[in-house]
Amino acid sequence: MQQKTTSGLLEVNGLTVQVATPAGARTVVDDLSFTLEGGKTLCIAGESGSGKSMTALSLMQLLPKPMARVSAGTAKLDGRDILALPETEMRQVRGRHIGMIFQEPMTSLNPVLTIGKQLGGAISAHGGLSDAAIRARALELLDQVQIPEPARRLKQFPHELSGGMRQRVVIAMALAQNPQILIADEPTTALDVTVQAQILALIRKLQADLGISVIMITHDMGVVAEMADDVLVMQHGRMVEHSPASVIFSKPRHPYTQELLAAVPRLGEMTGTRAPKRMSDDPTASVQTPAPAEPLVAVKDLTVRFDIKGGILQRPVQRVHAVEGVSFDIMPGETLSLVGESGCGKSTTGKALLNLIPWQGDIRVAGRATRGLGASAMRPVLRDVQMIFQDPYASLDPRMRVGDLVAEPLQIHGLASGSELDDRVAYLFRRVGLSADQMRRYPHEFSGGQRQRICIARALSLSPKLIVADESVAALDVSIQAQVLDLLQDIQNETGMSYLFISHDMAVVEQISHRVAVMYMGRFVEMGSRAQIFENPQHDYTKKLMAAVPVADPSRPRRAFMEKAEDLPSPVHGLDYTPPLQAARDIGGGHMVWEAAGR
Amino acid sequence: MSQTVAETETHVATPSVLARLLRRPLALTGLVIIAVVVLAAVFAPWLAPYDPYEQFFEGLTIEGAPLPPSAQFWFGTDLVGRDLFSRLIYGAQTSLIIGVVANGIAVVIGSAVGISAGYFRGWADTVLMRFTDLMMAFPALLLAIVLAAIFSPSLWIVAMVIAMVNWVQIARVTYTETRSIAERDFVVAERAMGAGAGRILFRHILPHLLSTIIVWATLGIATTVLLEATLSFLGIGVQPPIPSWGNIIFENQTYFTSAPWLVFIPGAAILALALAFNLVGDALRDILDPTQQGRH
Amino acid sequence: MLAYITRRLVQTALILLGISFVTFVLLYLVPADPARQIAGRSATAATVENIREQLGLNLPFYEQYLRYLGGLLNGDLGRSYLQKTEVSTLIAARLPASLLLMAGAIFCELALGLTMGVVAALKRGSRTDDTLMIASFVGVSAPQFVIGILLLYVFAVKLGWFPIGGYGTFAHLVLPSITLGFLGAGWYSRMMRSSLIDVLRQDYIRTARATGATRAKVLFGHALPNAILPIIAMIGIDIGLFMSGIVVVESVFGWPGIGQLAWQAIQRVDIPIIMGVTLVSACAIVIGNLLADLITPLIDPRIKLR
Amino acid sequence: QDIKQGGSMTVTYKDDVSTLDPAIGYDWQNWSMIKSLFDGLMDYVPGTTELRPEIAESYEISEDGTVFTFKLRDGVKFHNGRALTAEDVKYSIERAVNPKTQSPGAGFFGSIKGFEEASSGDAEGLSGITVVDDGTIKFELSRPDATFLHVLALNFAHVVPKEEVEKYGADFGKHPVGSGAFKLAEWTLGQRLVFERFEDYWNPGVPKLDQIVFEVGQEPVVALLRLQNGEVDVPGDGIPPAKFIEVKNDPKFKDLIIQGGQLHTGYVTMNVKMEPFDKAEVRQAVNMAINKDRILRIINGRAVTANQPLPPSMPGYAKDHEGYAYDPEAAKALLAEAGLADGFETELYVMNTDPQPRIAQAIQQDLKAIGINASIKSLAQANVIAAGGEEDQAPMIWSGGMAWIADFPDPSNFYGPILGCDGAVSGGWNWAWYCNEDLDAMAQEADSMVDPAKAGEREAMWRDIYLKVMEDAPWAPIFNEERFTIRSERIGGDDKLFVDPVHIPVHYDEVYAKDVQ
Ligand SMILES: Nc1ncnc2c1ncn2[C@@H]1O[C@H](COP(=O)(O)OP(=O)(O)OP(=O)(O)O)[C@@H](O)[C@H]1O
Ligand SMILES: Nc1ncnc2c1ncn2[C@@H]1O[C@H](COP(=O)(O)OP(=O)(O)OP(=O)(O)O)[C@@H](O)[C@H]1O
Ligand SMILES: [Mg+2]
Ligand SMILES: [Mg+2]
Repeated sequence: MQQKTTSGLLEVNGLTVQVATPAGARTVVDDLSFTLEGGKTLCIAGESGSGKSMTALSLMQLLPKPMARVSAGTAKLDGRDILALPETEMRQVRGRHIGMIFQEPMTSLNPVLTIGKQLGGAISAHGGLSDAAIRARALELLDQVQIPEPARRLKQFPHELSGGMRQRVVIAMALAQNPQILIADEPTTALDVTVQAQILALIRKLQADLGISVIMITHDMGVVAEMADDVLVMQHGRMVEHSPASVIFSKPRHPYTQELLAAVPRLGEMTGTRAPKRMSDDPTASVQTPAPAEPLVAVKDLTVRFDIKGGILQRPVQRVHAVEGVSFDIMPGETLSLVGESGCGKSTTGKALLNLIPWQGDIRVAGRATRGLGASAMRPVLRDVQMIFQDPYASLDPRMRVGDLVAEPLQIHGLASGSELDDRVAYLFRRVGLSADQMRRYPHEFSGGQRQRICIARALSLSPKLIVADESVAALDVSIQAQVLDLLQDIQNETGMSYLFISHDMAVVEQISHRVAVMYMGRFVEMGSRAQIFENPQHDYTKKLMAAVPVADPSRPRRAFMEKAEDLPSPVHGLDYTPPLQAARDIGGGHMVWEAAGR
Repeated sequence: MSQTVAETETHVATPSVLARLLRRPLALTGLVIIAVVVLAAVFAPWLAPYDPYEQFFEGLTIEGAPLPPSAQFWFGTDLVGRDLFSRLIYGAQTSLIIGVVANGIAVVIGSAVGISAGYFRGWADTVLMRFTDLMMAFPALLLAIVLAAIFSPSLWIVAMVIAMVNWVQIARVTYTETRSIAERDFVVAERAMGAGAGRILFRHILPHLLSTIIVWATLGIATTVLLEATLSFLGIGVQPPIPSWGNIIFENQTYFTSAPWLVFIPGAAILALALAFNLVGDALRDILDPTQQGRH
Repeated sequence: MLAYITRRLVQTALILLGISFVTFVLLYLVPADPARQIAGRSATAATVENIREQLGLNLPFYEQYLRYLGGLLNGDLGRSYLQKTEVSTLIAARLPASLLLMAGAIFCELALGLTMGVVAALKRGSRTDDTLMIASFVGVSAPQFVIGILLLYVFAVKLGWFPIGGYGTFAHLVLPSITLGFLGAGWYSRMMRSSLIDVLRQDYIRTARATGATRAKVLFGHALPNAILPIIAMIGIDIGLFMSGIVVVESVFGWPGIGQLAWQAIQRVDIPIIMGVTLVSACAIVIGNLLADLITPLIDPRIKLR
Repeated sequence: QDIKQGGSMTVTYKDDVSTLDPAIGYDWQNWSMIKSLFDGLMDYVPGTTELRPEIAESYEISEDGTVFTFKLRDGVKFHNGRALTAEDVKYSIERAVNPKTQSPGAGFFGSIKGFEEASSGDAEGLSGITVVDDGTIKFELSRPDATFLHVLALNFAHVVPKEEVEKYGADFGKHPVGSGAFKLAEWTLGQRLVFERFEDYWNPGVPKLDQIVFEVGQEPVVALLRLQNGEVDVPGDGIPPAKFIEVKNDPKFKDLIIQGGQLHTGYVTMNVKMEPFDKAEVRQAVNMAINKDRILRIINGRAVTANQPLPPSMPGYAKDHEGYAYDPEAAKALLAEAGLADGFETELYVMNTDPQPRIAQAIQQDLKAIGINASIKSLAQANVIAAGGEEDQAPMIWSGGMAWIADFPDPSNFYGPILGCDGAVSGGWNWAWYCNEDLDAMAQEADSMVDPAKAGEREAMWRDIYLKVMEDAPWAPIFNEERFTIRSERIGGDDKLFVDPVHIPVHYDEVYAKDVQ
C-alpha cells in the first residue's frame, strides 16, 4: 500500500466540459472538483447522461473532437495540468501515467488486429522494446489479468473471445505501461453478472498488487459498494455528493443520492415474503397467491434449434440448441420469471409463445394448441398473449406517432375504430401514466422509461391474459426501472394479468415474481416459488448467479478473488448431437431441480 | 430526461428537407443547376433563339465548317449549320425525360423486387435475388447496347433500356435494407400483434425505405443522364435530329480539335447536370440518413 | 473455405449460364442476318442459304443454344463470323491490353481516390476537405467520353506531353488510365472519407489512443485496415464499371482491348464475339466479386466464409 | 526510273483487319493488303483502271469469247519458296467457289462452266478450268462474259498455295502465304501488322518499300493528328471531315493532299414495293427535292453531285444527262399529282457513323420542305443492311457508308445486285426492290458482248440501261465521292498511286520512301 499523502495523486479543479449542439453550447460537466488519492478507488456514480464518461474522457484529452471541449478547469498530475498539455506531451501521459478501460468490451478492441498486436502496440506505444520483450510482457500481462492459455490468446482476434475475456484484454492494455492511475468507465455494464463479479474482483486484486489508483465510473450502486473508497455522485453534470463510501450508503445527504439508493433493488430484501413486492404492501389485492386452477399457458418439452448453414449446398452443418426441452405452466394472475445469463435461451422461449420463431414441443394458450398455426390462425391467440420487447425504442416504429402505434393492435384485430379507438388509446395512455396529449408525438421524443410505458400500453391494448416481458427494465436507469416495475405490478393487481418476466437480474426478479425458473444453456436448472429459489437455492448454478450479484452494502465483506476465467460453454453443436438426459427432482412444494441424469 | 433532449436534437423535428437542403451551399448549387435545366427544358420554345432543327444556310462557312460562338449564334453552330444553343436547350428536355422516366421506372422495378425478396424470403427471395445477381454480373453498357440494337432506338426505347439496366442497384440496396428492417424489433413487434404482411410492408417497411429510395433515385438520375449520353455518344441513343446532349457530342466528336465548342459545351452541360443531381442526392443522403450524421 | 470457393464457383457457373442464355436470346432477336453479312453483297441466295446451314443458323433456337453451350463446355467460344477467327484467340489477343488499362485505372483510382479520401477525412470540415469532395463529385459526374476527349485535346494535341492515342509505351497508358480511373477515384475518395471518419469515431481508436500511440500509428495501424474494408467490397462493382468504361475509353483512345473488339463486333453484329466478350466481362465481374469476398476475411477476421 | 528500294511506311486504319484470305477478305482495309500479299492472273496498270496481265505472261481469248487461255510467267514463287503453277490457280478459284469456303466473291465466277454444280457443293471442282500444263491454264465459260478478265483481277481469284491453306485450315486468313510483293512478317491482333518485302518476287523492281507497318484501331482524326506529328505516313481511312478544312488550308500540308475519283455513288433508295414509293412521281419528287449542293457543303465539298447511278469515271457514264434538277416547287407539284399534296410520313434509314447521320438530316430537312416527314433511323450498319433486305422494312435508305463501290471498273458492276431483279429478293442488296425485266434482259445482252471491238456499243447499251433506271427513279443519286487522301512528306510516288481506283486506298507495291533515295 502506498503512503497516504496530503495532496492527492490527481487533483481536479473546476472541470467544465461543453458540447456543441445545434442550439448552442451545452455544459455537460459543470465545475467538477475532486482529488484522487494514491492507491484508492474513487467511484463516480450517477444515472445515464449525467456526465460521467465526459469527465473521464476529458482527463485523457480524448473528448470527441469537434463537438466537445474542456472549457475550464485544471487537473494536476505530478504538478502538471494534464488538461492543458499539448498533444505530443499528452501522449506520454496516456498509457504511462493513466490507463483507461472503456464501457464496451465488444467495441473497444480493434476487430481486425490480433490480441497480440494490440497488446504489443500498447506495451511499446512509447517505443524501444524488442519483439521478444514485448511478447514476454504481453504474456505476463495476460497472466496478470487471469486469462487462461495466454500464448494462444495472442494469436486470436477479439471476436473469438467472450465479452469477459475481451474486457480482461482491455484491462491488460490499460496496465501495459504500469500507469499510476486506472480509469474504468463502466467496465462491467455490458457483462453478465457472473463475469461482472470476476472482473470487479480482478480490478481489486490488481489494485492491491500494483498499488495503483482507480477511478471507477458506474451507475450501479451495487458496484459502488463493492469497489469504492470514495464516492462522487453526479447529476446533470454536477457533483451532488462526494464522501467516503461508508458514509454515502449509511447517511446519504443529498436527496438525489437517497433516491438513487432507494431505487436499487437489493437481493434478499424480500426474504420472508411470499407475494411480489408491490402486493405485499397491499394485503387487499385480489390475487395474492395464485389459486390452483387451469394453467393459462402450458408448455411441454419446448425445443428450439436454429440451423447454421454452410457447405457447398448451404445445408445445415451445425445447430444452435437455443432451448432444449423446457416445460412450465403459467397460472392466471401469476408472474413467472426466467433468469439466466446472456444467450441461455430466455428470449427464444418468450418468442416461441407468440409463434415468432419455429419451435417443437407443445404449447397451449388458454387451452388452444398453437403449434403450426399460420399468421391468421395465430391472430386470436395473440389477443391473449402479448409481448414487450427488450429494447423499447427499437420496438416502436420511429416514423409513427405513438398514438397510432398504440392503436395498431386494436385496428389489426378490428376491435375499435373512429372515436372509440381514440378513447381507448387515450385511456391506455392514462393507464400507464402518460398524458393523452402526448399521443401525437413520435417515439424519439420520449425518455426511455416513457417509451417502455408506451410499449406496455400497446401490449395492454388487447387486454391479453399474459404478457411476455423480455428484459423490460434492463436498459433503464434504476429509478426509472423501479417505476416501470411498479407499473407492471399495479396492472397485475388490477387485472389479474399473468407475466412471463424475462431478466438476467436476480435482484429485479426477486421483487416481481411469484415463481422463478433459472435457465442455463437452453434448459431449466431450477424452478420454484420465489422463496424456494432465493431462500433455498439448490442448483450450483443458481447459487453462483446469486453470489455474483453486487450488493449495495459496503459493509458486506468483499468477495474473494475467483479462479481463472472460463468461457461459457457454447450452445452450438454438430448435427448429430443429442442433448444429455436430465433428471428432474422435486424437492417439495413444486420446487424442481434438474440435474444431469445418472447423478 | 437529459437523454431525451439529446435525441430530440439528433432526430431533428424536421424543418422540411428542402429547407435543410437549401442551407448547404453544395446542395443549393445543385438545386439551382437543376432548376435552370428544368426551366430550360420546359420553356425551351420561348428560350431558344432559333428552331433547333433549322439548318441555316449561313450556319456553315463556304467550306462547310461550323461557326464558332458569336453574337448571332451564342454557342456557335453545329456541323449542319444549326444553332447549338437552341439545340442544347431542347436537348435538356431529352436528358430530363430520360432521367426522370427511365430512372423512375428503374426505381419502381428495383424497389418492388428488393422489397418483396427482402421481406418474403423463401423461393421469392431466391428467384429474385439470383436474377438480380445475374443482372449485376452483366456488363451494363454491353447489355444496353445490345438492347438498343434489338429495339431500334428512340427516346422511349432508350428510356426503357436504361430502366432495365438500372434497376439492379436499387433492388440490391432495398433488399439489404428490407432484410435488416424486417429483423428489427418493431417489425417483430408488429408480427407479435398479429399484423399481416400488407400492413407491415406498406405501413412500416416502405416508409423506412423511402429516404433510401429518394436518395438512390436522385443519384440514379445522374447515372441515367450519363448512360443516355453514353448511348447517344456511341450512336445508339435518341435518334437525330432530336437533340440530346449525348448525341450532340456524338455527331461532333471528331471535331474536337477544329470545333472544340461542339464537344465541350454539351460536355459541360452533361457534367453540370449529373453533378447537380449527385450533389443533391448526396446531401439528401446526409439529411435523410441519421447514421451518416456528423458531416458538414 | 474450400467448400465456400467451390460453392461460389458453382454459383459463378450458373450465373454465366444465365448470362449466356440471356445474351443468346437477345442476340437471336437482333434484326440482322449474320449469314448475309458473311456472304457479302455479291452473294446469291443459295450461297447465303448454304452459309446459314453451315453455321447452324437455320436450326431452332434451342438447338442453336445447346450447340453453343456444348462448345462453351469445351472452352470453345465459337468463330467470329466476320473476323473468321476463333473468338478465344481474338479475346486472348486483346485481353492483355484491357487488363493493362484496368491495372492503370485501378492504380489511378487507388492512388488518387484513397489519398484524397484520407486527406479529406483527416481535415474534415476544412477548405481542403470541401475542395477534395467537390473534385470527387466532378469525378463521379463526368462523362468518360468528355473527359477522354478533353485530356486528349489538352495533353496530347495542345501540349504534346502524351501520344495521341495508341498503345505500346507507358506514355500511351497514362491518359486512358486517368480517364477510366477518374470515376472510381471519385467514388473511392468519398467512400474512403466517410469510412475513415466512421472508423475514427470507433471505440477501439479511442482505446489505441488511450495507450499513447502516435497519430501515425493510430491512422495506419488501426484506422486504415478497418476503413479499407468497404472499399474492398467495391472491387466487384468496380470491375463492372470498368467493363462498361472500356468500351468508351478504348474507342476514344484507340486502345486495342476487348472494349474496342466488342464495339466493332456490335456494330457489325458479329454475334460470337459479342457473346464471348459478354461472357468474359461477366466472368471478370463475378471473379472480382469473388476476390473481394475472399480478400475481405484476410483483413477482417470476423468474416467467415460460409 | 531508278528508284531505290528500301525504307518503311506506316499506315493506319480504324477498323481491325479481319482476314487476309483472298477468297474471303472484302473490307476496305484488307482489300489492297491482299493485293500486295497475293497475285492473280490479271491486274491493272498502277493508278489506272487499265487491265494488264500479272502472273499471266499472256492470254488468248477464243473467237466466241468463251475460252480464255493463260500462259503463266516463269519463276513466280510463293512466300514459302515453292514455285507457283497452273494447278495452284485452278485450286484457288475452285476454293473460292467451294461453298465450304464461304467466299463472298463466289458469285463472280458464275460464268465458268460447272459453276452451278461446284457452288452447290455437288461437284468438287469447276469443270470449266483445265490445267494444260504447269504453265498453262484454260477457262471455258458457259456464256460469253465481257467482264471475265476483270473477274480474274479480283482478290477472289488470287492464287494461294494449297499446302499452306490446308496447314492452317480456317485460320489461313491469319497466316496468309501468297506470291505477292510483300509477305506478312508480324500480326499482333487488334494492334498492328507488318509487311516485309518478298525478296523472291518475280518482278525485281517491286516493291519499292522494305516494310509497311499497319496500325489498326486508330480513329481517323487521331491518325491525322499523328500524321501531322510525323508519326504516320498514310491515313488509310483518308482525311476525316473534321480535319479536312484544317489541313487543306495549312500550307505545310496542302500540297500533300491528293484528290482522286472513286467508283462510288451515294444514293437514297426508295422501296418501290412500299407505299407511297410505289408511285414513280413520288420517287421523282424526292429526286427533285434534295439540295445536293448543300449536302456537298456539309461534307466540305469532297464530292461531286450525281444524277445517275454510275460515277463519272466509269465507262458508260452519261456526261450530258441532266437528271432531276433541284426544284422543290416542281417536286411538290409531282407529289400533288400523285395525290399526296399534303405530304406523308416515312422513315429514312441510315448507318450511324459520322457523317452519314448528318447527311440524312440534311436530306430530312429537304424532304420536309415538300411535305415529306421522314424520321431518321440511325442504326448500326448490319441493322440497316438487314432492314434493306426485307421487302416491307425500310422505305428509304441513305446508302452512305454501305454504298456500292465498284469491284472492278465496268458498268455492269453497278447493276446486278443493286438494281437488278436478282438482288430484289429477301436478303438481297437491291434495297429499292426495283425489278425491271426488260432492263435485266438488256443487261444480259450487253454483258455477252465480249469482242473488244464492240466495247463502244456495249458501253452505249449500259448508258441506256442506267438512264432508263433513272426514269423510274428508284434511287435518288446524291453525289459521287471524291477521295481526298494525304501522305507524309517522306513517301513518294505518283499521286495516282495514292488514289488508285483499284488498290484502295494506296498502291502499296509502287510507292517509295524518299529518305532512302
Ligand atoms: N458527442 C457528443 N455530442 C453531443 N453531446 C454529447 C456527446 N457525447 C455525450 N453527449 C452528452 O453529454 C452528456 C453527458 O454524457 P456522458 O456520456 O458523459 O454521460 P454518462 O454519464 O457517461 O452516461 P452513460 O451512463 O449513459 O454512459 C449527455 O447529455 C450526452 O447527451
Ligand atoms: N434466429 C437465430 N438464429 C440462430 N441462432 C439464434 C437465433 N436467435 C437466437 N439464437 C441463439 O440462441 C441462443 C439463445 O438466444 P436468446 O436470444 O434466447 O438468449 P437470451 O437468453 O435471451 O439472451 P440475452 O440475455 O442476451 O437476450 C443464443 O446462443 C443465440 O445466439
Ligand atoms: Mg458513459
Ligand atoms: Mg434476450
